[in-house]
Amino acid sequence: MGILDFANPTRFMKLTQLVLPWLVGLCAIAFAVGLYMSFFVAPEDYQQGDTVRIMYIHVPAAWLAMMCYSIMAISSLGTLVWKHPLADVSAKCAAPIGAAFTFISLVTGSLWGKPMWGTYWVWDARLTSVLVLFIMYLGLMALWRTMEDPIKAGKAAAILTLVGALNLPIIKFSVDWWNTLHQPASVMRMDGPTIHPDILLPLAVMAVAFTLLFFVIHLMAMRNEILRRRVRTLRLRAASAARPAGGSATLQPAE
Amino acid sequence: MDLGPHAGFIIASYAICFGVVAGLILWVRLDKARLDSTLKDLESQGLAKTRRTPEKPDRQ
Amino acid sequence: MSSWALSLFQRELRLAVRVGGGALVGVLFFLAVVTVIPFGVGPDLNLLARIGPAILWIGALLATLLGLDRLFQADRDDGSLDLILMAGRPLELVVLIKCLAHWMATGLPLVAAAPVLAIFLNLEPTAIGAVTLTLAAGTPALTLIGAIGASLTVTLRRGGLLLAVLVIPLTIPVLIFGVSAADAAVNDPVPFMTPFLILCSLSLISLVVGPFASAAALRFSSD
Amino acid sequence: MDRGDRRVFAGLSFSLESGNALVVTGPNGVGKSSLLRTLAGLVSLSEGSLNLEGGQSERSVAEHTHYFGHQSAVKPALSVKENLAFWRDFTAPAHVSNFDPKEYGAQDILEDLGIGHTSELPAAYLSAGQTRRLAVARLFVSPRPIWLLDEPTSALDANSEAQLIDLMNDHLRRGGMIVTATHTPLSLSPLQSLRLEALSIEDLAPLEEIG
Repeated sequence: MGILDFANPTRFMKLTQLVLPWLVGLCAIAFAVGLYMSFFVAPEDYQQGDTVRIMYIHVPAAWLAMMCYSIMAISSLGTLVWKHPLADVSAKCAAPIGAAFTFISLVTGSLWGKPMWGTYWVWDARLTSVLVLFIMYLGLMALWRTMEDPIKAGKAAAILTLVGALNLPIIKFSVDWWNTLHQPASVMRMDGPTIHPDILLPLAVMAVAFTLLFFVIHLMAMRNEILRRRVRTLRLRAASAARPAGGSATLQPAE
Repeated sequence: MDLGPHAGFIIASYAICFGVVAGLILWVRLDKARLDSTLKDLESQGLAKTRRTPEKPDRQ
Repeated sequence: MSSWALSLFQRELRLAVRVGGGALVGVLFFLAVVTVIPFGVGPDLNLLARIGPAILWIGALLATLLGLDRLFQADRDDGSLDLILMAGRPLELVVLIKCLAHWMATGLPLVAAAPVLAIFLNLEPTAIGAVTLTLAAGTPALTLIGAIGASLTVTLRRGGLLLAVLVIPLTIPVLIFGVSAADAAVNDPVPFMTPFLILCSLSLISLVVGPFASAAALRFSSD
Repeated sequence: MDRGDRRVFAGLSFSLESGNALVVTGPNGVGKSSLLRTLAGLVSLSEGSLNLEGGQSERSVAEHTHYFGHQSAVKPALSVKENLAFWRDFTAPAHVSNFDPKEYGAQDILEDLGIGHTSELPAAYLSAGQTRRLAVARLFVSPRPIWLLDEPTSALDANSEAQLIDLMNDHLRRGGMIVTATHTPLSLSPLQSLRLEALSIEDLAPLEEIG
């Protein structure tokens, strides 16, 4: 953490201080509208009945789960290539949020699957690759937790994130191929009805609401992370201010 | 409002989603509160005020 | 008497939970093992439901053993083990408390994660309950038996793999009765209680044998 | 007193009065550390005995000693205070006649050693010298009459070395005992010294059979 690193985060803190309240407000409005529409405006599906309402949280969550990984991958490039001081903060803070949304999409998916398919879980290609994504999120979080030095941890995690970004499409592809060989009888295809505007509009609003929610939490978590690093530097300084006499001499140079 | 035969699943989905999001927000808020208080503690020791301009720290 | 025990217990839990402790990595490993197995045997839900209890038990066994190698080694690496040995506290009890804290930090999350993973393996609700119950009764035995291996390999640089090799044969009875109790809960004619009670008694036996054997091994380790 | 393991020492005998310090010197590898570890009960005697007069009979000699080795036994994940509090609670204190320990609170001894301001910080933030001082603090929070110090002044600067020697002298005045292995001369007041010499081949031969 050099002097240069301090410049950018400080500006970031000021900027987010201004932007965050607006984002929170927008997010709340979007959720109010989206939830109202998904419960009262959107019609029930002629095949799936009211369970289709699960879609309004399931699909945005699944979408965010992937978007979050893309943000982490871009941030990792930022850490390794451009060495931007905020990049690894962004990547680190995105991981728990991504894991949470992946978890939501897995749980809501299986709660949707139970009435529709008769089982909570099938080793369907799409579900399985999302589960692998979930494990990767948790692994990255564990990597960050086990390393003491945030800079080192950030670099290690960036490498893993990028390798994962290359590997995820391969996993997806191979799992598709793996699953078509042993197609279980109980799996129903996810085609459903053709998307009708009455359904599409609430879905779009919910997607916007979820995206705003992601950015709100992400920015808040990033602010926390910057504070955490500030605490770390201060603590290092506090410890190295060995004896009170020696410490004050370095802090107050000219008397 | 009638949610049909599978109301339980729908409500559970929304409840879990709400729970996870609330947990996430709570975690962020608690983390912030904790960090703010440690930061305040450290700053009260007169160690914080060296950003870029090396100004003199306040005397306690 | 109880204050030092409480202090040790708190310390162990704190170390497990804080940065670098990695208490939850065991659960993650468990999740990874259970996820990988359907890729090997194929996504046939009926087959998975049949072998599900066994998969969960093997996953829990591996996760427990891999987490155990640092039980005493971390203390040896920084000199704490010497001081623990000469602190004047009964070493058997010290080992028992360390095992208890270790189980709380790593074994209990495994038990808590088991029902969720059981859903992936298409287990029925009764089977899910049975597996969770057998894991709750059986994982303490795994930790306590594993502690013997951990104290035997404490002086080795890379004791982790050797620990697994030493301990896996000793855990076979636990595995057998754990899986058969879980199976018995689903297949009606076989009674559930018989293997389950044997499993509980195995845990109780290891509660006695584990700390004594482990303490003996630790006393020789400092030589 | 001897220790039969691979090659250490034989025919060693000494006694130490309360309030006295014993400095063990000798070339590298002669077994100074082994001697201290033997006294600490970490290495068992193959022959001979250790006795402590006036000690608590239900405790072994080792349980009357503090061992301060090369490693600091400090956990980086715990705060300085938590580290010290654990050893205070966990180490059983030993009381003997002729020994009147000063009661130190955890924070007091940290202040005395010049690391009081770090007590809330995780020990990971401490420098090597500060970690060492935290390890020294352990000797004071749980009173035991005998201190076994293996190179106690390594990684300490001149200032803290002088401070440690003051504290050691204070311990001696209160009737404690110190056995220390060191290369640097320490100005402890009632001082005995023990010089270990490398064993000749003839001395070693019977020991190899025992071990």
